[in-house]
Amino acid sequence: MSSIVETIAMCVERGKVNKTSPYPPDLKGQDGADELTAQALADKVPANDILTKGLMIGMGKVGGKFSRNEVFVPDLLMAAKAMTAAMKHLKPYFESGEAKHRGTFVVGTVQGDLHDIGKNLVSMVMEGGGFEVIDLGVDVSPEKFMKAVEEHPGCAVGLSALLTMTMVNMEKTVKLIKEKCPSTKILVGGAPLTEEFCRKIGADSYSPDPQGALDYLSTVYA
Amino acid sequence: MSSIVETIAMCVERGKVNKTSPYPPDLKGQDGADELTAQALADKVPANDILTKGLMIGMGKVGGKFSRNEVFVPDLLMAAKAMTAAMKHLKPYFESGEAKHRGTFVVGTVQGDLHDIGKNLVSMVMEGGGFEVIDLGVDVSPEKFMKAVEEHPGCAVGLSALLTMTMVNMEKTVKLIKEKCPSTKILVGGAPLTEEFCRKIGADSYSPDPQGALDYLSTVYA
Amino acid sequence: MRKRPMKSFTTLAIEHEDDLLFGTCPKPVRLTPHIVIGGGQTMPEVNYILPYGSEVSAETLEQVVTLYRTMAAGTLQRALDLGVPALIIEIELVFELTLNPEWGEKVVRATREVMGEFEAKGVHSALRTTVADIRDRVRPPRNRTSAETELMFESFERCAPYSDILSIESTGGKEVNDSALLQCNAGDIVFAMGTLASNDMAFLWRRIVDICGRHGKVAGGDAACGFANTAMQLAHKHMVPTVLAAVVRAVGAARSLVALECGATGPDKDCAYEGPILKAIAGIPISMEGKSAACAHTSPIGNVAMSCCDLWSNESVPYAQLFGGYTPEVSLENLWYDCKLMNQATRSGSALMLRNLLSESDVHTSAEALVLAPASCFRIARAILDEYFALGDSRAAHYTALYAEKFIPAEYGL
Amino acid sequence: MRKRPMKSFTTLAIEHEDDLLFGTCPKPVRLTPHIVIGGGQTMPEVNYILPYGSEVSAETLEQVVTLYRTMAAGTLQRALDLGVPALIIEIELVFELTLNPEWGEKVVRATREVMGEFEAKGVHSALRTTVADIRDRVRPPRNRTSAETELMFESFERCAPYSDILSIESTGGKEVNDSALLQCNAGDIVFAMGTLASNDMAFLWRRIVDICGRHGKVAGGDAACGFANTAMQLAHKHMVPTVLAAVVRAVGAARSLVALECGATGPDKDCAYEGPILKAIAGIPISMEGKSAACAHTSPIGNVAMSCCDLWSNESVPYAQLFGGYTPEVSLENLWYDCKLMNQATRSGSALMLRNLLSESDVHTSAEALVLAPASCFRIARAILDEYFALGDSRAAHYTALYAEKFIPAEYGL
Ligand SMILES: [Zn+2]
Ligand SMILES: [Zn+2]
Ligand SMILES: [Zn+2]
Repeated sequence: MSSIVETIAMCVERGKVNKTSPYPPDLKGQDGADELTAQALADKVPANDILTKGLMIGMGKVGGKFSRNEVFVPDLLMAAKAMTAAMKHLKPYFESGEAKHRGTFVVGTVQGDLHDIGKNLVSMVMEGGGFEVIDLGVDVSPEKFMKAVEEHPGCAVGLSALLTMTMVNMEKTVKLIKEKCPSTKILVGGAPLTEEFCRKIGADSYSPDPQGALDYLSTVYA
Repeated sequence: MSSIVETIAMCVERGKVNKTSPYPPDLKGQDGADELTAQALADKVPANDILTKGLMIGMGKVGGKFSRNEVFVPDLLMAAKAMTAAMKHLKPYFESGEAKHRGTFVVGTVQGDLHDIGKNLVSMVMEGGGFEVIDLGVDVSPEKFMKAVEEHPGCAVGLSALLTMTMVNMEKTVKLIKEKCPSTKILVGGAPLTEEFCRKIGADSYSPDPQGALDYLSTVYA
Repeated sequence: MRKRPMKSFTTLAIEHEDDLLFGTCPKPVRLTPHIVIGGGQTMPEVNYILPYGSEVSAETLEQVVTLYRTMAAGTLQRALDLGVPALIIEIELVFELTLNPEWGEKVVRATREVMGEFEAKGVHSALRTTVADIRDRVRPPRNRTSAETELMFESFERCAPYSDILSIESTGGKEVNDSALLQCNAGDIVFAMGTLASNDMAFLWRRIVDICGRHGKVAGGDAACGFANTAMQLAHKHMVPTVLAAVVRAVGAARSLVALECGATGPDKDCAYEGPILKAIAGIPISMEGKSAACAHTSPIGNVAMSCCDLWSNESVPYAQLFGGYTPEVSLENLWYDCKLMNQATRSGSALMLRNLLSESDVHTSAEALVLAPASCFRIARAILDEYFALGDSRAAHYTALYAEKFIPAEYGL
Repeated sequence: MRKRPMKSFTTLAIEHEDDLLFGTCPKPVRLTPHIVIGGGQTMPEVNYILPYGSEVSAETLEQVVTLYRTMAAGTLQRALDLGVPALIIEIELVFELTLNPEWGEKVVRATREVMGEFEAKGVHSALRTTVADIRDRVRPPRNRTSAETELMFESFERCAPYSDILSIESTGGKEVNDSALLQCNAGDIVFAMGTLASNDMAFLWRRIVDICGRHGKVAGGDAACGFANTAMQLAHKHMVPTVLAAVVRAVGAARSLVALECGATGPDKDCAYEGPILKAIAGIPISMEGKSAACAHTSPIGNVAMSCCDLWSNESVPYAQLFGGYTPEVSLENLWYDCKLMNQATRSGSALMLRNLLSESDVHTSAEALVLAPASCFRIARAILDEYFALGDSRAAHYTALYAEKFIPAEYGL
């Protein structure tokens, strides 16, 4: 593998967006994911290699570090930003609509719940992981989730809840989706949730952190 | 009312069994419920008056004191003993079987539970209150309770549980009895119980103390 | 421009850091002859809520009210059994109970009735009602002119007659703070709390203090819960550094002070861990929560949080049956023994020593605990006062500058 | 006639009442290099049990084992999050798990496996298994020769390989004590505990100590729970005087001492509130429960019970979800902050002062608390030793005299 692809992976991992970005300080003034991706394409490195051996590897590494409590959320966000900067150059090279995204992820905070920190985080990581994200916002009714599932056939759904009082609405949403479209994979997350609760309400996967959700979706859309 | 009946009531209330009984110390050497009942009968006081205006009044008073935390269990036990000593003289005067007892009370600790303190206490108070008590002991299966209900038509049933783990068996017992003999009144008691739990499992009355159980049964068999 | 505050603070109400103690404060709040908060004794503040996964709707309302009655009775009966002379009950109205002010009123009135029954048996209790900040239901939040804003104030009005203390955990500026937190952007955090939240609180607390005044009730205080406790929980999950969470806590104190500027007198909210800083500045009694609030959330500050409390709270516990009774009663018993220990220390002259043990047992294991140590709180309090008037000016400058470059919803009234 | 005990006590292991402190004892128990009980630090002992109303049967067994796994993992994860260096987990086998020894073994083995996983992550834990005394299932109990007796010992044997500490709350003599309690008959209570229970314990604990010896495990101790805690609960309900309950507590110490005579080394059981007396006499580390066991039962001794503990326990909590996590985790957090406070006091030389605050906060409100104050415990310990050999003789005389006039089941081995 060409060393430029490895450097792109490193830029994503460390959140080096472009030359002018001051982060991380030790890479100040150097090219970032933005410039290096443009150059790799000019050097005829296949777009797909840049995506899978560069960007994805970088995202995977920073995700792993996050899971092991070695970095914080802003590191994830910077990585996602670097990834987005690179994707801008890659997009034209992916002709078919499907190839662009690994899948579609519909996400929202359940009805009665206004907390969006968890939801936003998982959105960004999913986007960074190559998924198209449809963000329905907060206080989303079961019906609104269902409508989005119908509009995006084959999508996976992520439900977030921070309030224990709204866990009932999470259950209602899962029931409705599974009744109308049983093949839809549903991921749940949020502070009060547990593996056990996930199983009880019939959702497919619970993860305490966004990387876990991405890992699960990656196996589903493998 | 003759003053001897009042004195009998006082003897029951204070647990003065007979002349030789050392309790309570301030009545030492005086006649107790035993001698005074015999004398009242000799004086032609109607047996029913002695029962309802003497013994019952005395038991009611000590029961009330117990409910108000003014006396302890041994006071209740001594009162029951005085009552029993008096009843020995009265029994021949009550010819019909029914008149002797206000009703029948089947009692036991539910399956899996070996605690009998609560059950024994309620037995004694019920007996003192004029009920025939059928004590099934501890660790009593739902079927055994049911059999006793069939053998004593019209009886009320008392279920005791001290362990929270055995509350399930209390529920099972209530279900079985109410299914086969819906008119049976069921009283429940025991440390972990509550009014709410009583309602939930379909029992008729919960009482935190034996006097409450007696008060309830007294209204049922009024 | 922001209106002048009703009060301003020029000197610390507590002069020496060793006087920042539990159970006592310069301005105790007397609710009844039997309940004086911060008057020498700590007392429990118990908060309970419907069982896990309950639904509040027109259909379930009657059951809900009955359950609130049951919870109050259980708690007060345990107080009677344990010989607890006085306690505070807090009802935090959930969204549905605030969105439908007459529902919230029913719950609060029922609770008051049960309290009356136990008052006759010798258990003295007072009621804090905390209304939900429902303005945040849409984003960007419509903090000034929405139907939600009016319903929220109606809820305060309807609950006031049956309550002793009114409180809220207001959310003005939370939207901006949420994303700043994820970016660990300290500048934006300061703007969100120091400018947006403070400005919103000035609007809010003038009206709350007015409502309290008309009903003869106590305006308790606010909590930077949605800001600083969110940061604490994110730090606990290793999403942001704990040092950032500690900084957010300190900044939160300046924000929560606005309620006091508007006339709130304490006791502030239990989840306002910034309480000791407010106590040092304004001398108000404070409610705190720590180890005995583990039923509600984990924290690295279980003991240090207790070190300067006047009310000691369990935060919030869902109704559930344990072997030792229902959760509200169990919480009360947990809290009461802590209070007994503190009050014994006060009686025997070792309050300062116990305070220091509580504080020192936590400060070596957490940055957030360190920032809440009495000595730290005292220094932060002093720093806030030192910059107090400068802060007013810099706030103005701050948002003039920022207004140009960021979208600040007009709803924030800047 | 009763066989000679293996050990006897002639002098107090703790010479001065001020040395009767939390976290330290003359004969600490070293379980692993990281877990030394009574070696200077207090640590939490967490006990959890199946949710309210669970059924244990052949059909549900697999679920039951899974749930025990989940409960252990949750507890240990919280320990990791809070930085708890070491803790004890107690599994109290319910009747069904003792009556079917292979079921109990499955639960204990599963728990041990989860503990191993967390040991690798740096959380040190040890397991206490407490077998149920199932001999009391029929009355009069068949304490020596019944199938239940054999199943109970089989349960000990099967659980031993996966446990660190074995314990029981034995019930010999309880039948007689139960009715004596209701009659407030102190003479019969002394007979039930001093003679019947003590004799049964000698039989029981010789075999338990033997089992522990063969497996290289620690024989923890017994608790006069069915005697003294029953009295406490009856007193709490105003059924018997609290002074009687206090007396029963003191008498219970002489009974529980028999386990130590037979070779048990502590830590004794959490619900053995008589622990400080045993600690003074024999120098063993003790487990205690108090305010943080309110989840399991109410008590008038929430603080004083903490004053001399080496392990600090929640007694028993049914698995249930609260906002702050599941009940076992919440209990651990409650206990851990108490331990942190005690350990900080030890570190800073104020252990005695904190001990006294804990004790004094309760003794003025309850006779039962007074009897558990360190000074009282010390006096009771001394009185027991003063009468120690006389007691042996009087026991013999006592039951020779009583054998004639009362029916004592031959099962008691008199
Ligand atoms: Zn809060
Ligand atoms: Zn026990
Ligand atoms: Zn226990």
